[in-house]
Amino acid sequence: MTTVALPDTDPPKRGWYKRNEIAVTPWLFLAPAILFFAVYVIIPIFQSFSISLYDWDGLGQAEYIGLGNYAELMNDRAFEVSLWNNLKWLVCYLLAIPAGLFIALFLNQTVAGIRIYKSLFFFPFVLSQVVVGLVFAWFYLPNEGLLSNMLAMIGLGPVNVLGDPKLATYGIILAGLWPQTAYCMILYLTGLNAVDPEQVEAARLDGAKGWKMLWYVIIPQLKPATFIAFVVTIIGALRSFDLISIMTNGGPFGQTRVLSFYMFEKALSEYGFRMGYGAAIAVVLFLIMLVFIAYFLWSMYREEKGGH
Amino acid sequence: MFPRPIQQASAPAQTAYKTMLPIALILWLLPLIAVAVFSIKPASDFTQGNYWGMPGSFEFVNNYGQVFFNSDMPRYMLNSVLITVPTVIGAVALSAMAGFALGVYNFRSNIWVFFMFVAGNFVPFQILMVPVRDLTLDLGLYNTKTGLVLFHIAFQTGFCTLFMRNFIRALPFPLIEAARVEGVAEWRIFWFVVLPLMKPALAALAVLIFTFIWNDYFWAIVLTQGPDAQPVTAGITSFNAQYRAAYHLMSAGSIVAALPPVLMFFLMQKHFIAGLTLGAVK
Amino acid sequence: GSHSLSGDLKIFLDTSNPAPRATMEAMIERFGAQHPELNIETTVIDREAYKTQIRNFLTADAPDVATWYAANRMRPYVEAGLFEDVSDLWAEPAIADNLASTKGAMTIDGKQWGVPYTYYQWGIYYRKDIYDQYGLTEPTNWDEMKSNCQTLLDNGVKCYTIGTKFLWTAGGWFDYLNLRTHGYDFHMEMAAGNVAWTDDRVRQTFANWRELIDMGGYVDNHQNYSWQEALPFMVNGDAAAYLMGNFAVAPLREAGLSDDQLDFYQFPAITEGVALAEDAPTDTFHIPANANNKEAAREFLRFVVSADEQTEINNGANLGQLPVNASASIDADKFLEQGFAMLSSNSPGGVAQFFDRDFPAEMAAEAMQGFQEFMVLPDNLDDILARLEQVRQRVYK
Amino acid sequence: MSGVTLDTVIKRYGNTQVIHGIDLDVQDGEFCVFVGPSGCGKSTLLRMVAGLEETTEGTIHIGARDVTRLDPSDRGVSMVFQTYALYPHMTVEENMGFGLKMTGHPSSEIKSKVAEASRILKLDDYLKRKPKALSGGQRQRVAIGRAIVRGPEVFLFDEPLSNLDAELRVEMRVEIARLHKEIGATMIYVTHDQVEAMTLADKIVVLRSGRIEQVGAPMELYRDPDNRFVAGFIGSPSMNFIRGTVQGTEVVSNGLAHAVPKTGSAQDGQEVLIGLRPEHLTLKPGSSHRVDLTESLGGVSYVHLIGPDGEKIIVEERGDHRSSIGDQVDLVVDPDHMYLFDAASELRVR
Amino acid sequence: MSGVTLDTVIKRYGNTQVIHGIDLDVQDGEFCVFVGPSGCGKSTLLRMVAGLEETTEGTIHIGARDVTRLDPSDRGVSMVFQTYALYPHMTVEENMGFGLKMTGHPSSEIKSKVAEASRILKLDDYLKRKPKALSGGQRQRVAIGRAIVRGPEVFLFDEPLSNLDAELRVEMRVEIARLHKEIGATMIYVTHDQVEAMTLADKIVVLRSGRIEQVGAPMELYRDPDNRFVAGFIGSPSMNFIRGTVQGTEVVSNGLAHAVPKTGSAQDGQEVLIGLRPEHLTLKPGSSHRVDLTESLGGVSYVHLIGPDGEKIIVEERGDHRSSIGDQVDLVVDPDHMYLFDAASELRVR
Ligand SMILES: Nc1ncnc2c1ncn2[C@@H]1O[C@H](COP(=O)(O)OP(=O)(O)OP(=O)(O)O)[C@@H](O)[C@H]1O
Ligand SMILES: Nc1ncnc2c1ncn2[C@@H]1O[C@H](COP(=O)(O)OP(=O)(O)OP(=O)(O)O)[C@@H](O)[C@H]1O
Ligand SMILES: [Mg+2]
Ligand SMILES: [Mg+2]
Repeated sequence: MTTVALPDTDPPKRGWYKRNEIAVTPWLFLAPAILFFAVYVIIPIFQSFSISLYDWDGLGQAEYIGLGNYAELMNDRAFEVSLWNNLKWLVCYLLAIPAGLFIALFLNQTVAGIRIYKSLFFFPFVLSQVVVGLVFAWFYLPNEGLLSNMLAMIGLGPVNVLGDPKLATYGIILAGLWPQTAYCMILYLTGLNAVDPEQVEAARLDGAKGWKMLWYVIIPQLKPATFIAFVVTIIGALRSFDLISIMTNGGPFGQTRVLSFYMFEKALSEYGFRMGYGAAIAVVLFLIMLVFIAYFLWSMYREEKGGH
Repeated sequence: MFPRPIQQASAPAQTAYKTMLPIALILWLLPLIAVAVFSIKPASDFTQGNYWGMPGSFEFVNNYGQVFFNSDMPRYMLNSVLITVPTVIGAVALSAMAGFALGVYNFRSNIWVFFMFVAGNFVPFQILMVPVRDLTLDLGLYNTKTGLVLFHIAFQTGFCTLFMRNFIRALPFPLIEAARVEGVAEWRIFWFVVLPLMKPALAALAVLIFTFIWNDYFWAIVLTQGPDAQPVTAGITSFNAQYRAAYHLMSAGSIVAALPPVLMFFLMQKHFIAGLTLGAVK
Repeated sequence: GSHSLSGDLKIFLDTSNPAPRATMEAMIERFGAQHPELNIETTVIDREAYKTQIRNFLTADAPDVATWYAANRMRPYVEAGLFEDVSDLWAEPAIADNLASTKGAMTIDGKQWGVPYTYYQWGIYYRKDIYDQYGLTEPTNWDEMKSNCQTLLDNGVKCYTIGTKFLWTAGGWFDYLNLRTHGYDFHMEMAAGNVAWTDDRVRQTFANWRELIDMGGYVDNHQNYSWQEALPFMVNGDAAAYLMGNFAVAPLREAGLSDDQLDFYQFPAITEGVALAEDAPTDTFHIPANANNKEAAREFLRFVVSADEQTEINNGANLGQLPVNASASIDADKFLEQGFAMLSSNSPGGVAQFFDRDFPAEMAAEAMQGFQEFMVLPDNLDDILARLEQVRQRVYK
Repeated sequence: MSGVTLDTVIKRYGNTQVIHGIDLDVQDGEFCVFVGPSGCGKSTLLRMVAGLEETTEGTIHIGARDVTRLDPSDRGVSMVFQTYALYPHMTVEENMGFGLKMTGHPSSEIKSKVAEASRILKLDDYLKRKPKALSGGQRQRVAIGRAIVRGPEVFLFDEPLSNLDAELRVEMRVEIARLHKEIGATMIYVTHDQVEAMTLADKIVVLRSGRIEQVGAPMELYRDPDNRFVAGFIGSPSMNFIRGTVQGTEVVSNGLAHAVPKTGSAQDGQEVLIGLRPEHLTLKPGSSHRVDLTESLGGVSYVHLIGPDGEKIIVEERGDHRSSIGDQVDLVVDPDHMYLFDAASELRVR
Repeated sequence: MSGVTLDTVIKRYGNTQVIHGIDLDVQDGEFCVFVGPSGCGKSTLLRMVAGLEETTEGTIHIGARDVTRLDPSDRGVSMVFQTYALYPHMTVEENMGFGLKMTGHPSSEIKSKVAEASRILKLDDYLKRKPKALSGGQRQRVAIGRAIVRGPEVFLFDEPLSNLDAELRVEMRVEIARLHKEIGATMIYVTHDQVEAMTLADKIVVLRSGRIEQVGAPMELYRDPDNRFVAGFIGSPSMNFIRGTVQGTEVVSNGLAHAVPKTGSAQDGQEVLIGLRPEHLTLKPGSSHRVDLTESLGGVSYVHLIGPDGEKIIVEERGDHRSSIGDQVDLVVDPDHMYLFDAASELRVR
């Protein structure tokens, strides 16, 4: 045979890098990403914690006040309102999940042109929230808006959704649900694609039909899609900012603020000069999110362990 | 397949379904259709209260001409491009490397580094606002496209790394082992073996990040000001401030601003959806 | 120019609307023509955005000249040492003599921190044709104001348009109601934080306000609109008047109202014997402390306040506002003339800047939000005032 | 009473016809196996019986009922899938009881039926587990249990064992055979595995391209194939084919050192294929074939030969007699175990 | 010169030890097959030789070189993976030449080596195709080609055929055997397929739980297993085991109608297992066993018996003699083909 002549002696002395190639390479590859991420994400999180302990207008000297900002938050009505609104967002935004599932079921057919339909239904997700906000703001206009016009058709008086402190938040959430539902729809469409057809057939032989099939067989199998939809919806709900800023600017009289908006207002807006206070709000928001992050990482950790 | 293929249903049910489809679509896209119609209406329609009727006249050229030649919109659009494209390249490059490191090597802190990226990706980004703004100011990058790009790259890297790492994990590992047995250096494995295999993921991510960044509003207003550096999402609001209540122009402007990601979506639909479902997080 | 200037001069402007923008750019061009060696770079930023961004560019990448507002509104930057002390300019006779009336608004800690370039009256702009139609005249006191209003309402016309989405418009109403109810000094005491919001005198102001609200005097859903979006009510005749600054005239004219249809009157007296005082916000130029070319910047400030430029930039074709230089002449515009007359001869109580310029930023923000809430839900008054009082105690410490 | 009868059954997908008019009678209690190359329509036919595919033309009866247009769940059939198709989110117990639950049986009845089935399949210890926690064989047992619980008249299996490894496959095969004996229901079973077909079937249906090639008991097909396709398909290793020509009463062939007697109706001069099973050939020293490779499996070994025309022949050797690579040998043919096929039509010459 | 020598090789993952001190000598040019149940450590051991897993303790020599701590690429080995591991974005040619290209060989040399390998493997027609456009067998051939091109001293195969279907598996098996003959390199081959092991190996290594149970030529293991595990593992169907006791010179057992002579050193009174291969048993009418099931594969059939203690026995029958279900039979044991194992230690009693 044709054997390549390999030296029978010990191999030539290899450089440090060569000897440690497998150990070192990942860190070389990770370095730029970690650097960027640390500088712009990780360190700022801790900085925010630290800033939240100061009274600082962003211009002059910062004054250390310990937990003063947090103490003030406890009595801040606007903060309370924001917190409640965040809760509303969290709860109502989840409606995107069943709504997305519903549309996905509706569209999960193979008729001519269905691909176009699917992509058009998905369309709202691609739009900027700024545009979505504008569009819905016009939709809600108290007199001229399409909503009022449609209500008038069925004999109901005009309604000022965004001007009504009780309705405004829900109005904005509805606007947010539009793209979010589209997102969940896509997740479910791919989820439905992955449902084992043999299981559906087995269930049909078992006599499961319609709702029963959906409930007992399909939805349990869509669990991964549901999980993802849940995660992105929660994140979306807690990050909601653009829509509020565009549609009501927090109003009327601050009733549609959420934490993320309130902190922007406190820290960076026209009259806001309270970096420390804003940071404290951000920290609270972060702590809320931490619950979900922890949950997410935990389930991912479980999967990693289970998967190997 | 669930629900049951409509082909197996009765003929009336099939017809009903096929007529429902366009109706549902129109209802679903009603707000958007309204904007599209707004954007070709004359100003007089709005002063006369004809908000939702047929356009009084067809003002496509006028309205869009106004947007393109008589406002800062083109500049904002250009800014958006100059912000979005480098961000996409940067984030994808960084995360491809990081994803490779995390997906291929089993060093001890692997999962913790990975979790750092994941967790960072999920933080409410408001918590970064004050420090990042200060950092950008300190770097002298406030109100520059570079400042915005650097931040976006960093923040998106979290998400992209999650995505890339999972993708690489799903690649058959023997491919890498085969290359190792053949004496291919690690970085060459990345370049010649892994990267070509990641093409679908790269495409999906690029499309996805493109839309995310194009549509970003929050950071645009935190880190930039004015038509020098602001992207179109922020531009549209000042455009609107300028044309308060001129719904036809605002609509035209909004549509122009929304167009690139929409085009991107339609051209790269397959990648886009793959991206969403693979990465599965925004 | 007297001596030759060189280098770069960076100017930041917030005059983003088309007309003011053109005015300022033309003015800068004239300045540039006098100093050919000088390389001038102008940046115009959206007016609303400017308000949040000034902080950033003052600390980071400071221009040599920047627009801003007088009084309390400039205090944070003065205190943070971000504005240049320009008392030296105010010592020059050309400025000291001609700009004396605005010196107070530019003074903090006994020093001057910038120069004004324009100011404008506030007051009630109304549809003369509609008033005429229902036989109404310009009111001179509170009762007439209310009875006018009642007549209009009876005929299906709202008395006042307003858009409170961005809150500050409500501040204007509070200013006038408070100035008329208790006078300039009381208002300023409040601004200085010396009066509790729960004070009965404050309640009195709100009680007056409430009369208009309860009548239904304001357009519905004003919380949805910006000030521009509220203009069509007046243009269309759904509302008869607008308490606003003089800058509203231009868009109203643009929307098609002729000078026959549009007129102006001073906010009428409420409490007898209280001297009339007015809001006349002053827009200003400042030199950031971190500026590079302060010499050129000072020269630019001198140029801006010169009588000629003041006459030019404030005329009806340009800003359409009042010049700050006493030697400048006022354009032959019916609103400018009325305004100038009002401010110079019929404002014995004093001239205030505006609610959000006289009150500290945080107080102003909270208060204006409270005003909006009050205008929508007047029954919440006690709650609102209690809240504002809480803020006052913190803000003024 | 609950046999299955197909009457000129046809299946078309759009314009492509994949089942071409099949007539078939499966007796009550019979174990019928469909075999055939991949894509021949085995699964399609089975799924048409199950009602999972529509029948384009023809009728299907189960017992006396015409079920051609009935819903799957109304046909009284149960099906076991290749991939098990267990519901991953349900326990073994729930999986098995799901069908009864859906049809509204009281839970006490479900319980007893599940208990009965799990006894038969020895699944009692796993009732509370989810499928994930089961081995492949256990999963397949659960799938069968699920089929049993519904007490169907007919069981359908689509390659139920092909996802199992060799050892388990043998074990499960035996279990299915036993199950059939125990409950005696009609069963139709699709496979591409020789051994399964031979060992399980009462009746094998050999399909090719949507048509039946031959139907019969396993040993019938093995001993008496109708054509070359069936002859080559049944038996492992496959039958060897050698070209030959009928000359008088004999068949002569390059590949055989000596002429062999012709069988049946072969005509003088007819071109034929001589079919010879590896187990019916023996070797003796000679010159016509060369030993190319030998594979010894312990008790048996396979000798790969190259014939004079380059054709490959496999011969099975038993016991300790072993040929070595390179040996020159002749084939010894047992005239009782020899088949002739017409070279053109490939039909058996009987 | 380029054999492989393992010296008390140990592998631990954290605290779990999976390879327990293995000593093994693979001669130059030898074809060595690792078999054993799933999870026994076959792949781990192979990957340690390749350098893809670190060796915790012990040394590995290839030829005279200690390669224990060398990088995979410096060991002079090539590996063929179960999943082929072809680079999907490269053509067949590029796949085969990639390793050489990356290690800086001139392209003319690469070309000639690739041409040589593709000639051996008959891949010339596919050189420009991507792996996607190849069948499973062709892909596996490319993977082997890639291994050949580098001209390694040792080839390593990890279940290279288990992703192929039965027919192809047979074909590729023959090809690998031929390849080994042609290039004569040392090969180590992991499989769990009986047939592959028996037919390919010069030497079989039977592993269990990270330990070697027995090493030897295939027929050696078949004829002379060291213990019950090896006896049961090699041969298909598996050897039957019947409990018995040594009494004097005989072994008596419930499961046998008559005592059988003891062999070797069995002690009086010793509890033993009698090992009997299915192919070495014959049946006669009797009473000790009942025929539970018969499986006929054409040439051969397997009779499943239930013994007096309920134990299961499989007997292979050839020819036309067939037992029927329910028959009562006795086992006829050939004393020459009978193995005794100690019941406790399960070691062979020789
Ligand atoms: N939905 C379909 N549309 C068109 N043709 C189809 C469809 N389903 C199956 N076929 C075709 O019908 C034929 C029979 O397929 P079927 O699955 O019944 O084969 P099979 O015998 O079960 O094969 P295998 O052994 O591979 O499972 C094939 O040629 C297949 O391509
Ligand atoms: N990374 C690892 N960490 C811990 N244990 C491992 C790891 N890799 C393998 N093992 C264990 O080592 C043992 C041997 O695994 P190996 O893959 O070598 O088995 P195998 O004989 O190849 O099995 P198969 O036939 O299933 O391929 C198994 O028990 C396995 O669980
Ligand atoms: Mg099939
Ligand atoms: Mg293995």
